[in-house]
Amino acid sequence: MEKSVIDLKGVSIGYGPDAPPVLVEVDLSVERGSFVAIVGPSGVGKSTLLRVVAGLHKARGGTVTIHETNKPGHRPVSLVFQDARLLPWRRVAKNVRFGLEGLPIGTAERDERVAAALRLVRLDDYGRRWPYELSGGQRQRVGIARALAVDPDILLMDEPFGALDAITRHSLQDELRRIHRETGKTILFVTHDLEEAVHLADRIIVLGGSPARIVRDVRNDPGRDGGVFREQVEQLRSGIADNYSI
Amino acid sequence: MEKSVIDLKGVSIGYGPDAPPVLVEVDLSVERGSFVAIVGPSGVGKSTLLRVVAGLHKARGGTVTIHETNKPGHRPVSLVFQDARLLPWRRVAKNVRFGLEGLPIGTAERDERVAAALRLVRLDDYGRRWPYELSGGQRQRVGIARALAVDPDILLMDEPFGALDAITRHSLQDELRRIHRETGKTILFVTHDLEEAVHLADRIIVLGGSPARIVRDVRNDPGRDGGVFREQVEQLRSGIADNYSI
Amino acid sequence: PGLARAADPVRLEVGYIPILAAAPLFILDGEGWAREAGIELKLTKFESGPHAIQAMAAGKIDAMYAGVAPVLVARAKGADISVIANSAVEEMVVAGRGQFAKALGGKATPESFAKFVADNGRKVKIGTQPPGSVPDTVLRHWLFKVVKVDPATVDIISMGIDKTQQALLAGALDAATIREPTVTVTKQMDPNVSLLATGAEMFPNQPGTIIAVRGEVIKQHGDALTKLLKAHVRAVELIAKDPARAAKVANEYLGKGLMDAATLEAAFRSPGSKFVADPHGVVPAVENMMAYTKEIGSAEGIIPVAEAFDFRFYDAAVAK
Amino acid sequence: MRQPLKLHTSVALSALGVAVFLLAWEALARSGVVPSGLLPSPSAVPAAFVAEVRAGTWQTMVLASLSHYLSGLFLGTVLGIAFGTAAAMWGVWDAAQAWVVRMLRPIPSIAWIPFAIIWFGVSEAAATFLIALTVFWINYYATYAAVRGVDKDLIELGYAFGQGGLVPRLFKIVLPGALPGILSGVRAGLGQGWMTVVAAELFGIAGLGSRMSDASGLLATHIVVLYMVTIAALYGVCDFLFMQVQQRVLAWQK
Amino acid sequence: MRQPLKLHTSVALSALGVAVFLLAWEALARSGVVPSGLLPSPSAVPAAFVAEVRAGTWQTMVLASLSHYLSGLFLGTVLGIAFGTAAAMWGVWDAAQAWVVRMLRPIPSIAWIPFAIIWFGVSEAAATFLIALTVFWINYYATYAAVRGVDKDLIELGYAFGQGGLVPRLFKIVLPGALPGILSGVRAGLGQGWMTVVAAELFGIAGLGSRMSDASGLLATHIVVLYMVTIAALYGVCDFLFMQVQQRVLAWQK
Ligand SMILES: Nc1ncnc2c1ncn2[C@@H]1O[C@H](COP(=O)(O)OP(=O)(O)OP(=O)(O)O)[C@@H](O)[C@H]1O
Ligand SMILES: Nc1ncnc2c1ncn2[C@@H]1O[C@H](COP(=O)(O)OP(=O)(O)OP(=O)(O)O)[C@@H](O)[C@H]1O
Ligand SMILES: [Mg+2]
Ligand SMILES: [Mg+2]
Repeated sequence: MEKSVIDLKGVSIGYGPDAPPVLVEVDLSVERGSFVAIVGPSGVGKSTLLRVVAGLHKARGGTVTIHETNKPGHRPVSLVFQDARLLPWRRVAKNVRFGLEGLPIGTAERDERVAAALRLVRLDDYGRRWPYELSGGQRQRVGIARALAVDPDILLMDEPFGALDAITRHSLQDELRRIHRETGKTILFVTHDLEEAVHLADRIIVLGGSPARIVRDVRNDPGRDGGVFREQVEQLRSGIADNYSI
Repeated sequence: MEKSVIDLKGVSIGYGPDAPPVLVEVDLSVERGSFVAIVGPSGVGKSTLLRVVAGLHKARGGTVTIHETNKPGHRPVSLVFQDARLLPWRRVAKNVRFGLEGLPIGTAERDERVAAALRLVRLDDYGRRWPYELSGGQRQRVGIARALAVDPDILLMDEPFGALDAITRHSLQDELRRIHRETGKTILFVTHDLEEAVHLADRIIVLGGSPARIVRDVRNDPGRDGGVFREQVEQLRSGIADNYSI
Repeated sequence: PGLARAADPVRLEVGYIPILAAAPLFILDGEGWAREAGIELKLTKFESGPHAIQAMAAGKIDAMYAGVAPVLVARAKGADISVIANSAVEEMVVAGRGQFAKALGGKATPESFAKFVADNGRKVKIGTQPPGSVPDTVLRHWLFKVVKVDPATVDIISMGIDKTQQALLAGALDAATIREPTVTVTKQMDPNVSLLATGAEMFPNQPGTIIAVRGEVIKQHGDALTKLLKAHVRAVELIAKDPARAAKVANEYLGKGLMDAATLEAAFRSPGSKFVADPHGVVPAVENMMAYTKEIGSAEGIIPVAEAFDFRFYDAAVAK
Repeated sequence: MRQPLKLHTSVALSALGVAVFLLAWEALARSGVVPSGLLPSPSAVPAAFVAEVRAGTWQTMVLASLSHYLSGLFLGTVLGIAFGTAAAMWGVWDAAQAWVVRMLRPIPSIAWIPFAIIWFGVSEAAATFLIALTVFWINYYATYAAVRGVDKDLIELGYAFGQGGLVPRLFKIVLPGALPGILSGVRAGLGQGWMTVVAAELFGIAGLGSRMSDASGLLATHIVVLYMVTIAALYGVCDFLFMQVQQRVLAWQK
Repeated sequence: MRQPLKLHTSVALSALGVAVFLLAWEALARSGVVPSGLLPSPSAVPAAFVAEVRAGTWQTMVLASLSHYLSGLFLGTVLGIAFGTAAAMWGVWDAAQAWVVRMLRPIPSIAWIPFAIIWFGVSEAAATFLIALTVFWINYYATYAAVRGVDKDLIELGYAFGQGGLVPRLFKIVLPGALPGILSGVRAGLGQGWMTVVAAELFGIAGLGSRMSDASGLLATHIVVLYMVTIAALYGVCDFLFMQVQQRVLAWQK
């Protein structure tokens, strides 16, 4: 049995002290190196859950444990935000560099990693642009590059390919699978696209209900095609539909 | 033959006076009541094209003609932005009301139309929230509601369902088809999802190349399923792949 | 080598307000008389007496040429300051302009005030400094004791010294208390301005600018003060004897480039300038003024005057 | 990043801050650096206050200054916001006024006094004018920067929904978008206005400022301090109320 | 929304604006509405300028004031930004200082003069102090508002990428994000500093301001106007250069 790197126990999450909770009774234990997709209706709490795992939002109750490993030159956790969230006062390359600053690596390696990340998202020539000079999809790709550049142990991705056309999306999906295979990162991947979830993840978590909880938690064998794939997608779809609210 | 409502002739578009153009030689004539999907790789110029049609960006060359009809109580054109672009200082309902202000309609009708639009995007209970209190998908839906509330003649939509889960997305797709059928609006619909394009549009335009131009312009019979559908999608995919650059 | 060096000069920081009454200071510095007496002066300009006093109370300056009133107040509040000599008296004069000056025709009477009010439908506006200050006190003395006008016919407006002149020239005031050299300058600029009353008419021996010194300095540099006063007396004499020369020197300090020496000379010669070094006569004048201040209610207590004066240095300076 | 404090914690902290400040002042006053008569301690204030209120001076002066202050503040704020917005929105107007503004901006209130006297005489209006002037500049610059900084995407949104005309653009996009910056200018003007009350009343217009400068001319420092504290109290209340209103108005900021 | 003007258009417009202004002034001065002694016409300035430069006064005064101005501006700006940022970031500190600030804020420069004299004597430092003080307040408030208005999402971003520590958060997120607002405050302070030069030199420190007040006391209004124009020119250059720098620094704004 692999050791788990993310452990949520009886977690409930909400905004503001008086508002009703968004998520309740979340028990989730993620093994090192697994690729977990999180799906669920809009507004159910997927982004919120990710923010709690990233330590950006405090859970109201329950315990959140992240077993970080500290390799020098890497960040334990990084996050692709649903909105690209670029720093408007930094050019693209500097935005990608953001997470690398403060890591104990030389300038040459830093620049190399920035260039490699930009290459990966096919924005090699865009390093000197301001964020406002990018298209929506380009902006999102800069956000992906920024998260990948720090080579994290745990990679949290909030609908990272949401604004990308099919081809760019597929090529990035393939890259992501390659990275996952080669580096053994733990990946939490929020998506609204069930095909994408089934194509990529080895475990799929469905959030649903109001307040939301984990309504399904299924193992999946990624990368398959045809009948089994369809079946899995359809099963998930009905799983979501059953618990569809909001 | 129906009269065309949007006429672009030899249009070229760019940002800044010195930068190379983004789109060149765009000839596009859209008939009244048609549902046109625009697809193409990320950064090709889809949003830019929509902004030119909406009159928000000036073409560098060529002629842009929009035949607006002025029905009282309606706006001739409205736009769903790729980013939701809500006014942060207005609550959700007031954001939806934004386009209705200045139209010669009574308060009661205005409120009714706001409520109906919010109902349509399933955000009935969210009218009194601030934009920052919404999830990404909810924000996008407010943008859709705002564009629909003004009941425009020409509806321009820039990846309106990009951040929505499958179920919400399908229900909104159905709503959009119904609205199109019932009101005869002209719809320009940018999407990165070929299935969506084939499912919804009666005409599909593929942008590609660098600088981009219209590389394919195909008629489509929306709402079909199965083999023909697949075929159409695959054909488009290869059309895009052939002209994939950027 | 072997030549004995002269004793180190005594350094004195002297504050002043840029008015004509400080002219002796400019002369004794400009002519080099202070240096000859072994005193190294550093002159510091202040915009108003109170600021100078505060600086002196904080030990930042040693002596100053300033109005007598704030010195007395500061003493009463515990500042260790004494008056050692006088510089000028009867500085403040009343100047009028326009309609009002014409209406008075050179002679102020209660009737002419009343007539002006009747003709113009408003009170006579006279600008001066705040209640309790010397200008205000002597103005009131002139109005109500000397001319005996009806208080209902005048409106006394208190403002800063600069502002008084500007308001007078702008026509916002009918009359104002001003002093040299601005009396001369104002008359040159606006021929409608005329003198309504001299300082002596307003309040006989009207106290003016004195020299005040910090107690510490009196203890340590008594000799130097005597020498300084000798130079001061000499400067006062020069003004009387040779106003042209005095004007030339003072102009370097007072009006450098702002005024020509001729104007300054005219100011020295005007009835508004009366330089007197002897402090003895000032005491009764101040006491009279204090009494009047009390009478009109703009001051609460009587501040002991005589003990604020230290005549030793003046007496030593003029002895021999 | 910053947790809002509990109300009673923040009140306690404020009280502590003020107490420390007053003690430091009292200590300085008693230290004898300067004769205590010339630098009064805060403990001298109550007696002075009672005396001035008995004489009726305090009330008169407060009312007079409040009226100069409020009308000057109002005028300066409204005009400053109006001119700042206009300059930020119209390039032609901006260019035409840029250097004239640069010439007028650094002129101190004191230099304006003669003009105030000429235009308004020795009257309340002159004091109002001088206060309005300083307040004007602060609001002008704050508004200019705030309006220039409004998100261009939102202005585009306005055009897309038929709110691109001058009036709707201005009132529905530009001004709300610039509001945080504008309000920060208004708040700075609130204080600057009081700072100017004294200068504005230097030339014979009755009020706190003239009373203060009269008193300071006569070295009646306990009176000076009383009126300084009065101004501080009046300003404190204005500023506190303004902050409350601002918090409401900007509730849409996260 | 606003098209940038061509350079020569904007220069022409500025020149036109200044010309209209000067003509209006000249006309006003000659009309006799204003006593000529109080408002000399701009055409009187060149002669006065030559005379003052010959005497060497002009150069001395300009240098003296520039040194007060620059050091006061620097101090006031740096401290204002520092304190404003601190107050905006730490609730505890904010609460503790809030009412002390409210007490100190409205105190006019004139009332600070005695303290300046006591602390610094009649020295350049006292003038610097007074200028720094006004500049401080403006920057304090502008920075406070700007820092409070920084997008919380970006701060969250900082935490997500290991830049949540005080120093990186401050220098990589908060200050750059608040920069437009901070710079608008700095710009306002630029002008306020010159406005205060006169008040700061009222008590015997040589410089443009003291020369102006001397001249005004002797009713040498042509000299007053010369120095007003000098200040305007100095400020104009400062402000113009600042705007150029600002445009560079804020190039990331659309
Ligand atoms: N303000 C700008 N200045 C300069 N270039 C810009 C600007 N906005 C967009 N671009 C460039 O124009 C091109 C087209 O952008 P556009 O937003 O139209 O792409 P798109 O097709 O909508 O892409 P996406 O699917 O990623 O949203 C992109 O390469 C982008 O980098
Ligand atoms: N700052 C906030 N204050 C109050 N409620 C909030 C806030 N942010 C989010 N919410 C609410 O919390 C719920 C969950 O939001 P979250 O962003 O996690 O949804 P999501 O699953 O990511 O949805 P989407 O797929 O649309 O992005 C939503 O109903 C949303 O309205
Ligand atoms: Mg989300
Ligand atoms: Mg786009």
